Amino acid sequence: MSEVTQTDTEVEQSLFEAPPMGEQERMVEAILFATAEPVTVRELNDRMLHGADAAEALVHLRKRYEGRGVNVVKVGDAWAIRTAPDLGFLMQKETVETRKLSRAAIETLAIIAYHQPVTRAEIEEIRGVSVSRGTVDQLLEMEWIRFGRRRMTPGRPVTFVVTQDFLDHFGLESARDLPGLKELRAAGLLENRPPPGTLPQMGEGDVDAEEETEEGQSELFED
Amino acid sequence: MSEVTQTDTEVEQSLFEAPPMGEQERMVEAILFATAEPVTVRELNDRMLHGADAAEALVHLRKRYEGRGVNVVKVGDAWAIRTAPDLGFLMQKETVETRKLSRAAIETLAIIAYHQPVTRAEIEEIRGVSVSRGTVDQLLEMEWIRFGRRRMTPGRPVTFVVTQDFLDHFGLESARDLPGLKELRAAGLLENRPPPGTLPQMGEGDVDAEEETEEGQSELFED
Amino acid sequence: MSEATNDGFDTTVADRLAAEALIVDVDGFEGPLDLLLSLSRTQKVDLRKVSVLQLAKQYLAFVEQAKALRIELAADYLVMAAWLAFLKSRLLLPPDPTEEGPSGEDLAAHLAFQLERLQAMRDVAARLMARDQLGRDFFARGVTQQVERVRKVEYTATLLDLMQGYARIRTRDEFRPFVMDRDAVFTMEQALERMRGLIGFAGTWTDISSYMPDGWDTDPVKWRSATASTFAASLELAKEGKVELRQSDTFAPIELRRRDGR
Repeated sequence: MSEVTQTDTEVEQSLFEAPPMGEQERMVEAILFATAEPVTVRELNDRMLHGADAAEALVHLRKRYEGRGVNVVKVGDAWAIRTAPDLGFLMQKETVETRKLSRAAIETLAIIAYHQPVTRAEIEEIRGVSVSRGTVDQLLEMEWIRFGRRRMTPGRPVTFVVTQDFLDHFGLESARDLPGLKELRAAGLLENRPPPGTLPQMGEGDVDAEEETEEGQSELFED
Repeated sequence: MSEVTQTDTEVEQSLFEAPPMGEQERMVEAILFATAEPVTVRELNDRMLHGADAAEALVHLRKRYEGRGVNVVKVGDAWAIRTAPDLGFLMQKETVETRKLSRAAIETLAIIAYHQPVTRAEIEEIRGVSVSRGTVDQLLEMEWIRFGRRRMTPGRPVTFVVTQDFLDHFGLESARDLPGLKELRAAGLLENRPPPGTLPQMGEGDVDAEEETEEGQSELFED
Repeated sequence: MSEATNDGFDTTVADRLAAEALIVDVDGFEGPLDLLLSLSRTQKVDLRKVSVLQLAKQYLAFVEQAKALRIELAADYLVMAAWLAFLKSRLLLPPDPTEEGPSGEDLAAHLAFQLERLQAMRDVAARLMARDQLGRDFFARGVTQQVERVRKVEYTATLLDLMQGYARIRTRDEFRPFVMDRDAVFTMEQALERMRGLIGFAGTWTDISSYMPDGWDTDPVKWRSATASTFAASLELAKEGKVELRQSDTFAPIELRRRDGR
């Protein structure tokens, strides 16, 4: 580098005096806020006036935002303003949708609860219809049922049992506490005959393919 | 309301105690920093925990950012963080080329802002020429104006009003802060003076000029 | 152009420039009101003090000039010219008390108001556009964090749902014996079939209870069913004209015999 060039640079710099540090801090703050990408110190210096010291301004700014709702953070070799980690939850809006379990799922669950450990084939035999994969998967996912021991019968089928979560949800100490058929009848939950003109459906019961069979059956009983 | 219900409510509220004001300020700060669009106090309260008072937190936060590189600004009934206007020169990189508005569009926009809610016929009466569809469409598309209530006059013409985006774009807290609004009103220039007798109708005749007067405006500008 | 004579050149250029200026101006104006506003500026006075009479004269002179230069003016310019000519005459002539309608002064005042209002709107429009603008002078957040919407579906069921579900299945099982319970039901068809075979022998009055199926008298449920169906079958047979029925008294036994002559 020649001396002439150096002198030129000096002259140029002295023409534009660097703004006071407080002002530089404001500038860095505004740039970090408005820029979509993290900004490097070099880029900050380029965008600010000659003689600015973005590195120092960043030290001050970082301190200023300590403990605030947003922080000045280093991302690689660049800087950005980011939401304080503990407030991340504000950026999420959880909407919980409560849906009633389908009739197929309730029946499957009931059979598992009353007959556990029970195989899929047994569930199907009791329900009189095949049990869809989705129904069992849903109950497994909800952690209301889990796999029990395999049956020591040909094919060694898996069995299903209810979980502690299930008991907790239904306020039961054990599956044995489930009311028996006699009690169900006493509670009016077992009707011997469907009321005339109605199908033997309790609750609203969402119609899925499996239920169609049932409806078909119920027609047999009413003539 | 019965006493039981009142007690219930109290119990419920005490379960979710509002965080201290300093914490609420941080939350508001984080939310405003995270969003480009202004956020209403209502939405802030919804996103913060139960019992939060975003309005109060905003007062503190606004003060905190006074004179900083970014400021907390009010836009209609919402709030946003914006860079300080004096630092715009640093942001050339971020500047979005906005479509240059035609003179007709600018005048139409100003008339809507100062005379809102205003019908197309009134705009035409003021400008002395018909307003092209394209002009209104452009302003609608930019979301600087929107349809207001229909006028309860023959033909039930639609009115136009300016939007929150408009206020945000021009850094206005409310339409009341439009420059020169008071002077214009004092000079009677925002009145819709009916032409004496018969005048050549400019643009489309506005039949209902007499009934309109200022009642519409007062809704927006006076509180 | 270069071939034109000096004289001809001068006149044509002057004419042409004048004509072009006017054409450009008319094009540049947004209607007669805008033109009037421009003309009023030549008076170099506050718009409130503008002389509408003078303005009308200026406008009419402008229109005359345009006509002389064969510039086609839009209809609204001509409408305005006609109206200003009318206004001018009203302002110049002493008021005629027999004349109806607003006075020349009223009309002039309204025109002045319109001009002032248009000018005011232009001024505030300029002030508005001179304001700091978002995305030009001040800026919104560069990185935005959208609020993530986490949708969580929670399935619920109550113990009652569960028990009802189980009851439903078990009830279905109980229905099966109920189907077999049809054994305890003696249908009318069964009764008819039985009686059709027997009435051949019923030449004399016989109690219909004697047509009851064997072995149905032990179980009261079966008994009831068989009685009902036998009675119904008897009525059916009577309707068909195959038998006659009689009952001597209320609650007395119902008797049946084959109807002869068939």
